[in-house]
Amino acid sequence: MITLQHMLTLSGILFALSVAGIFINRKNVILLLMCIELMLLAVNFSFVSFSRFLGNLDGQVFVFFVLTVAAAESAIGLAILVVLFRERRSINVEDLDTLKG
Amino acid sequence: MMNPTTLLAIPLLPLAAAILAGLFGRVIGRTGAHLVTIAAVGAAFVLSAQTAYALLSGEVAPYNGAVYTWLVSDGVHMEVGFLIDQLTVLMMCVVTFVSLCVHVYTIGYMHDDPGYQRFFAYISLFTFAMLMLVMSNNFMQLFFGWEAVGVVSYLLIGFWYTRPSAVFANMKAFLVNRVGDFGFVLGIAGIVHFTGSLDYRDAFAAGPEIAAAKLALTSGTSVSAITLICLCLFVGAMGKSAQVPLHVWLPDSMEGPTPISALIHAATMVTAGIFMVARLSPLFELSETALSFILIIGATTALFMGFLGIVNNDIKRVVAYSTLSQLGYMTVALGASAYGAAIFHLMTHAFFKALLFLAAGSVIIGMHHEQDMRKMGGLAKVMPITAITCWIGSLALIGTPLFSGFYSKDFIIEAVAESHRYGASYAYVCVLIGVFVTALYTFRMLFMTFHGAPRWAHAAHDAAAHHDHSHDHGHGGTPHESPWVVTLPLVLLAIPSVFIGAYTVGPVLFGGYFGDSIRVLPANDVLGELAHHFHDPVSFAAEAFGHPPFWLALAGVVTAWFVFLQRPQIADAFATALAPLRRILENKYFFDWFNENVLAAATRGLGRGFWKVGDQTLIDGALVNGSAGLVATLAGRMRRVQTGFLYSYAFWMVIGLAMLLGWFLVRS
Amino acid sequence: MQGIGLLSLLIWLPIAGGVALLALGDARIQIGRWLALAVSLATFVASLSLYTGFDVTTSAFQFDERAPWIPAFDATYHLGVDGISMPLVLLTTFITVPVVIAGWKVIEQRAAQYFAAFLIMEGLMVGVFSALDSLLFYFFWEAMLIPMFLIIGIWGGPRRVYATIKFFLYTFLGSVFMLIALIYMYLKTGSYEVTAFHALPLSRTEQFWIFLAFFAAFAVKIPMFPVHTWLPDAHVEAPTGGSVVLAAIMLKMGGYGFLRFALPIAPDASRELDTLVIILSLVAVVYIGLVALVQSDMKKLIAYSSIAHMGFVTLGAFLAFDIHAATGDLRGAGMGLDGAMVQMISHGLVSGAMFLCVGVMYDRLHSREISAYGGVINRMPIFGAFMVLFAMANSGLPGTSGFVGEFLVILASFKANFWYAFLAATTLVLGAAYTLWLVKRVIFGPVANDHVAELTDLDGREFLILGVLAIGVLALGLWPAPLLEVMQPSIHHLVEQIVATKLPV
Amino acid sequence: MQSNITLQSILPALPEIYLAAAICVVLLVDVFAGAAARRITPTLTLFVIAFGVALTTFVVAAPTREVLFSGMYVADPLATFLKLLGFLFTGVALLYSRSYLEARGLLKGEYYVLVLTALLGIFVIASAGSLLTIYIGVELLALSLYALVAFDRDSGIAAESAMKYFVLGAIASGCLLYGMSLVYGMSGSLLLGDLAVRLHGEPSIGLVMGIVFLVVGVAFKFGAVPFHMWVPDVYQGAPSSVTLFVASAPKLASFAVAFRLLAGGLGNVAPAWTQMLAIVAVASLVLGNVIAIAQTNLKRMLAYSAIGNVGFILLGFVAGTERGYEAALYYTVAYVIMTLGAFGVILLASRAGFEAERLDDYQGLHARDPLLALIMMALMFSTAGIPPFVGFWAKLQIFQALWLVGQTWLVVIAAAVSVIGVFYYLRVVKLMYFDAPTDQSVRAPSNAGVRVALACNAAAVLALGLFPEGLLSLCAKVLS
Amino acid sequence: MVQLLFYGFSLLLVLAALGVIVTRNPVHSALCLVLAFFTSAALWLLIEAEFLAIVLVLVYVGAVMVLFLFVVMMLDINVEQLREGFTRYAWAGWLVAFLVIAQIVGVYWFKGLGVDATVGAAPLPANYSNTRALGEVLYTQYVYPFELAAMLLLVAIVAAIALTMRRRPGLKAQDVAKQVAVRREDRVRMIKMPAERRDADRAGGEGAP
Repeated sequence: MITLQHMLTLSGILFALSVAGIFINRKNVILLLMCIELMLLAVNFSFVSFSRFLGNLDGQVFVFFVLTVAAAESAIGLAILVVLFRERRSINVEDLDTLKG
Repeated sequence: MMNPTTLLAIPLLPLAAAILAGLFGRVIGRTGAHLVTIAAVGAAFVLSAQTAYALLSGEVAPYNGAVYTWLVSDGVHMEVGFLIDQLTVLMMCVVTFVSLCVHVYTIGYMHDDPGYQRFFAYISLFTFAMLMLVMSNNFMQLFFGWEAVGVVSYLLIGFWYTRPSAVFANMKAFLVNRVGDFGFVLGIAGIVHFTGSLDYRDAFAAGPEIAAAKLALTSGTSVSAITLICLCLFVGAMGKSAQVPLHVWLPDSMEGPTPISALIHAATMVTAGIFMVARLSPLFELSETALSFILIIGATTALFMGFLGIVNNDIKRVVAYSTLSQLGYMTVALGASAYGAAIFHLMTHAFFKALLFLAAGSVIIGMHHEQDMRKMGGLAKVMPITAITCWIGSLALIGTPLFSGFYSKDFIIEAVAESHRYGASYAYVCVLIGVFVTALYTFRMLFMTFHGAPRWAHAAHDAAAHHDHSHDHGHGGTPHESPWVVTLPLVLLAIPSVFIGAYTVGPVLFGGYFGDSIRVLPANDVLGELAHHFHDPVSFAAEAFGHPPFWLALAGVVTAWFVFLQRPQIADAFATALAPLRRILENKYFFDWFNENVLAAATRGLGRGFWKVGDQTLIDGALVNGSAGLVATLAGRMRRVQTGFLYSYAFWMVIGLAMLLGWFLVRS
Repeated sequence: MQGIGLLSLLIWLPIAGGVALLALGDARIQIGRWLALAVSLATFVASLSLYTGFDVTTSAFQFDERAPWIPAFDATYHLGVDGISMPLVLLTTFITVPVVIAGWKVIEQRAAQYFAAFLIMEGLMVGVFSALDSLLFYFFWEAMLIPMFLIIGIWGGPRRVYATIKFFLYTFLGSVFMLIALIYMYLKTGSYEVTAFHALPLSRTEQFWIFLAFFAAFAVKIPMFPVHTWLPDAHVEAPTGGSVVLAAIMLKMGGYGFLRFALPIAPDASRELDTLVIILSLVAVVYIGLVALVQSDMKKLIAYSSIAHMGFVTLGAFLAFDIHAATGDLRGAGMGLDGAMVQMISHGLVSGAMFLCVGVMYDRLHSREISAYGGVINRMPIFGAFMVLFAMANSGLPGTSGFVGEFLVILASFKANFWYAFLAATTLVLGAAYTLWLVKRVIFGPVANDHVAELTDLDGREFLILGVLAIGVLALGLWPAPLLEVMQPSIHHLVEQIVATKLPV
Repeated sequence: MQSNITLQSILPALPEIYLAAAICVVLLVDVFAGAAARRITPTLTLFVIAFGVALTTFVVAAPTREVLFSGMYVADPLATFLKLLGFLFTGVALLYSRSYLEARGLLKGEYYVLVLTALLGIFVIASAGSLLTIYIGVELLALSLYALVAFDRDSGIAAESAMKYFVLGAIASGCLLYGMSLVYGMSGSLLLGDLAVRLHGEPSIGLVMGIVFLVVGVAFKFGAVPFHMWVPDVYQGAPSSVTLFVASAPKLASFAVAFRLLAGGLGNVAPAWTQMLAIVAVASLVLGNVIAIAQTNLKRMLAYSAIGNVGFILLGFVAGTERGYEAALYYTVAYVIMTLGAFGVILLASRAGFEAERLDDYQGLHARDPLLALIMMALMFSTAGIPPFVGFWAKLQIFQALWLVGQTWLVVIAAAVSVIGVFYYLRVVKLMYFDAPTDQSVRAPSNAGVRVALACNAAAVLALGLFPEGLLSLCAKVLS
Repeated sequence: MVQLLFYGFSLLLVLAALGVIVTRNPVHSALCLVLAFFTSAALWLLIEAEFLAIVLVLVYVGAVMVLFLFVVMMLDINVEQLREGFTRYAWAGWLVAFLVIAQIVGVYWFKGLGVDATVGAAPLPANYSNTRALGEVLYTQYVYPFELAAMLLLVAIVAAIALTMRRRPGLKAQDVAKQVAVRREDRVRMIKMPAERRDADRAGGEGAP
């Protein structure tokens, strides 16, 4: 039997891993965008599970909107990435340190 | 009933004149200035004399009342008021008379000075202040007058403000006086504390009550309130009357013009302390300790300041040390509860010491502002009036029988002999030796100045060395007799110097002259004791030959004559033989040295230390700028957290998240 | 009274004048100067009717004005004066006039703003003294920092930035804590009324903290040791007018605050902490007096002397408790407070005059160093006379205003403790020492150098302002009774307030 | 659950509907106006805003509370108030930025469209009745802002800051969402009204965790420490006109999120989140004010100042009372007014090729441009919280609210920190007034209309400081 | 059986997620992410949320991830340089990551979670259609957010265009306004054509933009 606990645990692990992905590596920015997608997946997991286990559809509708937003978000994220790459010829996280202090 | 308006007029006339001469000096001109001030002071003198006559003749009763309420604070009335009794009228007459003489004298002495009007304004103002002081019926006004004479003295000592020595001397005078005032104010505060009033009347009435009271100094110890208050008040007197160790200002005050030395630093202001103690005798009588202290201080001053007169060569300074010494005598009298004798000596001294100063001034004019006695000699021939009056003054000073000083001084010595107070024997020895010393330095001055071979003919004197407005106007350096405006006051003062003592000694000292104005406890009434021996002035003078003071004085005169006139080499031999002693005397017991190099230096050092260490380093450096610097450093450090790297931003976010999670999950 | 009240007029007339000046700008500065003078004079003249219309028989607040202001905070626009604040208002309006005249020619750059700043500040300072709503009080109290900040910062000396920021932060830090205390009491009473705070019963702990908060604000402002170091810097760097206002009026706000807030609101805490205040006051007298002695900068010297003099204000204000403890009754407490008040007014005149004197010299020689002068009186005899007069007043000479306050406080402090009086009385020596030494070095002596030799004596404008202040100094010294009379009922009331415990018996 | 949607029934949502329609109109006009769009679009946008204000005021403003769209939309006085302010602030922001944009070739229709969509996001949040609408509103706002920050495509730092903003914002959104999912899981509803009913008493641990995530999300939107890292970079990196916008109207949204979500939905478990906010608020106060001291770039300094001020706003929420929310709202409004002015000055002081964003650029501004300096000074003093400016009342409100709930230490800390903060505001005044101008010739081209607007802005800061009652009671009224 | 599938997919999901983070090549990361989406979809199917499972695959794998890959390819990233791996303080990062995991997971296994999470989902009615149920509420109850989502997508479009569209010199972009505003007179000129004149052709060409 799959319990809510199982699902939530999974979402928690996913969430934490995705967050960790953002600050652990210093590779390119695209990876960060992917981690964000992963994070949203984790959130969706949580919503879907609650929705299903509570017997309440609201959560699933929410996920539907999250997916929509995520798509829009990644579009804008990638657009910014493109602009950034054009300006800096790099999308290395470590090169993004002009602004600091 | 005295008319308060008249009384008010006495001090206010000189004040008005002072304002007129001071603020509108340019308008009224030189003549206007001296006319108006002399008129005012003269009127004040006449009114004073009239008041005195009315009072002494029994026409009117002593007056005690307020004329103006200065302020009322917390139920304590601070007023301007007059207490006119025997003591007061005496002082008023002395003050106005001497002042009048000095005013007249000034016309000649300051003849060419550009600050002519200013000078008259000052001395008139001084007269006002001094009158306020002596006429007061309360501590408030007493203190006002006290300070006011101090400030005029300050202005006058520094009258020639371009002379660095003068501006140093006036500051010194003011500050030393302020040390005295420091005590004085505390004394007044003590009075107010116990009586809730500043009136003499209330204070005297509360005397026994204060005498019974104790004042806690620390949680464990307490002292007799009356002793503390009296000592505090006497500290004020020490400042003003130049008692050791607060005497240091008086010799330096000779930087002022000579009329000032006569008026302020001999006749009137310096006696304010004596007057004050006498005025407050009902309080001082209650404290045996305070009186002993006064006795000892006075005796010390009387003797040791006299010594200094022997070695000094500046004619004015010799007179100044003489003044110190005589003030010591008066103080001794106070300490012996012989207040009447003190006041009596104050009066006689006022005349003959003013005379001596003015005479000295006359000499200085004659010598074209040369003050060094070593450059004088034989002046008697060219300045006969000055010489004669100076002789009279000197004789009075050393206590030649029948002269005024004789009576006053002799009774002080007698009184001390009678006194059984702690320290009286020390005082007795001091005052006896003092008689010899007085005679010695007085006649040393007299001989060096007026007799012997003239030394001025050879001495290249440089007037400009002293001040920048010399009297070089055609006399070509030869001494000359002074004009009549100078000599007239000399003569005027010489008369009382001779006669006033004999004339008044009986009534003043033994005739119950002072009535209620001075109160002595029966147990302390040394003058009462002496009264048994006193019959009349002449016989008393005759008796003098049987007393040691006369012989001591004579010895002093003879020694002076022999050593300084006949065999000056002896003096030099003594000087060589007693070099260390001489050094001490020439350095005035190192008081100035101590004040300058220890007290003042320590004060400045302390101030600088507080400033540099306390203010600048600790408060500003460590606390203020330190905390600002800390914040700035912190800011610099903290901004480095913002590394600019995305992952570190995210990391901090997650750290924050984790910490919030951890904290609140554990808590719930 | 319908329409605008007198106090409102005194507050807003100068502010309006200041704004008008700003609008006028530097281009028409000649008109601007006269406008500033006219406004300040008009304000002063108007303020005189505070005195003439004052009822000296009551301790109640007079010229009361009340209008709704911020109902949300229960704060009202409530103005009024009693015997404590009225003299200070008069002092404010009075001092502004010479300040305006003093800046007449000297200020060439941004003159319109200069005068505007002073006028605005005048209004705000009157507001501080006349506000009976503590929020309104705080409002003015803080707002006043802005013009002063600018005055020091724009027209000040070389280290003006350091000085003015230090000044601002110091005083701001102190007052913020006061605000917290005010809020606390507001929440307890539901009103920001000062009188409501007076009547508010407070526990020992509450009073303790409230007192400390007030102490932080007022001790800095007055200033007391050891939070005084902003003052010398501010004074030294400020332009003459700034120094004058700073010394003459702003410092008084601290003293006023103690009398109006700290003492009556937290009497029991005041009682418990009075020794601290008294000791700090005495430290101010002695320590600061010594520090003043060794200054080589004239303004700094006078600044330190201000601190020492303000020590008497705090000393006098806090004597009541020790007097009560020592003698068992309250006679003398009022005297201490009287002394404190008179000292404030007097110091306003004297220190203002001293700074103006320094300003007169500075305008000619552009140096504040004592060593740059010497023998000034040779070239400036009239000025020298004034300077000596003010110096004497500064050293507390009887007959000048400087004496009255010190004398009263010393008398009162003897009742509390001999040693208080002893230390307080050292000012007679120290005050005279630093002041006269200054005078000796600057005014007297032979002409020290060529610059001094070129000095010219006072012009009519300078003579006027110094003369007016001299009259004030002498008048208050010779005839202080009117002032005392005005204060008496309020002081009496204050004594009653501060000895009545707020604690449950 | 079938609901009949009629025109009448959705009237309260008119501002959103109007705005959405207007966005489309502006977009279309911009596309079709061609070269003329440069002139038309800005004006049209301002007109849209002005008309929106009128519409909101006269048609919508009702003192009642209405719930629409199955509870997802709430129309109440607060929402109306925020929307009006949103229009107003946006309008002012656009007014200030026009010449700046023009000078830098950024004057494009998309800019205006994105600003309007951001405004729509604010509206959605202001009227949010459900977790879902909050989320969408937040994203609508955030996505517009990301794009705006990166709008200057020729600027490397703009792109960099946009990237940072985007990534961090996405994390924050993730946290917010995760929190929402947990709250949803614990309560079984997305509607804030239901949450308020269902969640009360001692919160379960799951709820606490959800609240932590929500707080993180909210704190990020506010830019509170330690979720503030984007603020300085974005403020500095973005074109000044964008910074102006980012710093102003979205603060209303932040307030709305916090209020709707925390005070509204989770109001009955307030103790759980007030403590978290207290930590965050104090950290913001200290860090923001301290680090601001070390800044040399005015925009960046203002960013840290914003962080510090956010600490104050959050303190209002920490109080967790009606009075606290009032204080927070008042503070927010006051702060936005001040910020608008401050960035307005930056915009006016700059010209092509000269960004006027270094602190040193302001040396002697008074000599070059007295009016601008005067305005800036008033704004700086106001932000520092000195009477007679509005900033003082804002701080006072917060202090009062905290005192009322006995948060003594927070009051003391806030007070002490505000003193530290004063320093850097004073420094700006010092630069403008006390320092000599380095380059006498530098004077921004005059733009009379905008200058008047800016002067009005500063005058408002003063007027609201002298007579704070109006805004205070308004804030109280819309919240009650 | 279900349990087994669950654990299997879960493991795969976690591994895929790890893969996203740790693989060095962004393309591999993207592919791992695709895998993660697929497994997620499978897991959602397991708990009978089939509509979302399908949407996830369609939207994410079909659109978003393709976009990602497209950008990865387009930007011509220097892969060698990016292979540097992890930050210096990666260990701290991992520590924090595991801390967060422990915290979150710990909460779910804690008794006082707030809901009973140890029971399985209630079985759905036989005729239940997840898609239909969602569809019923989406356009009624959720019409407001739905409309807003449309605006959101509009923002995305506008933003993406505004940020990335460049007018390069050589680019032949359409000017919609001009195109729409074009009048027949601008484009077509009626000319009377005299016979046999060659030059007229050139003149006619000038009408074009």
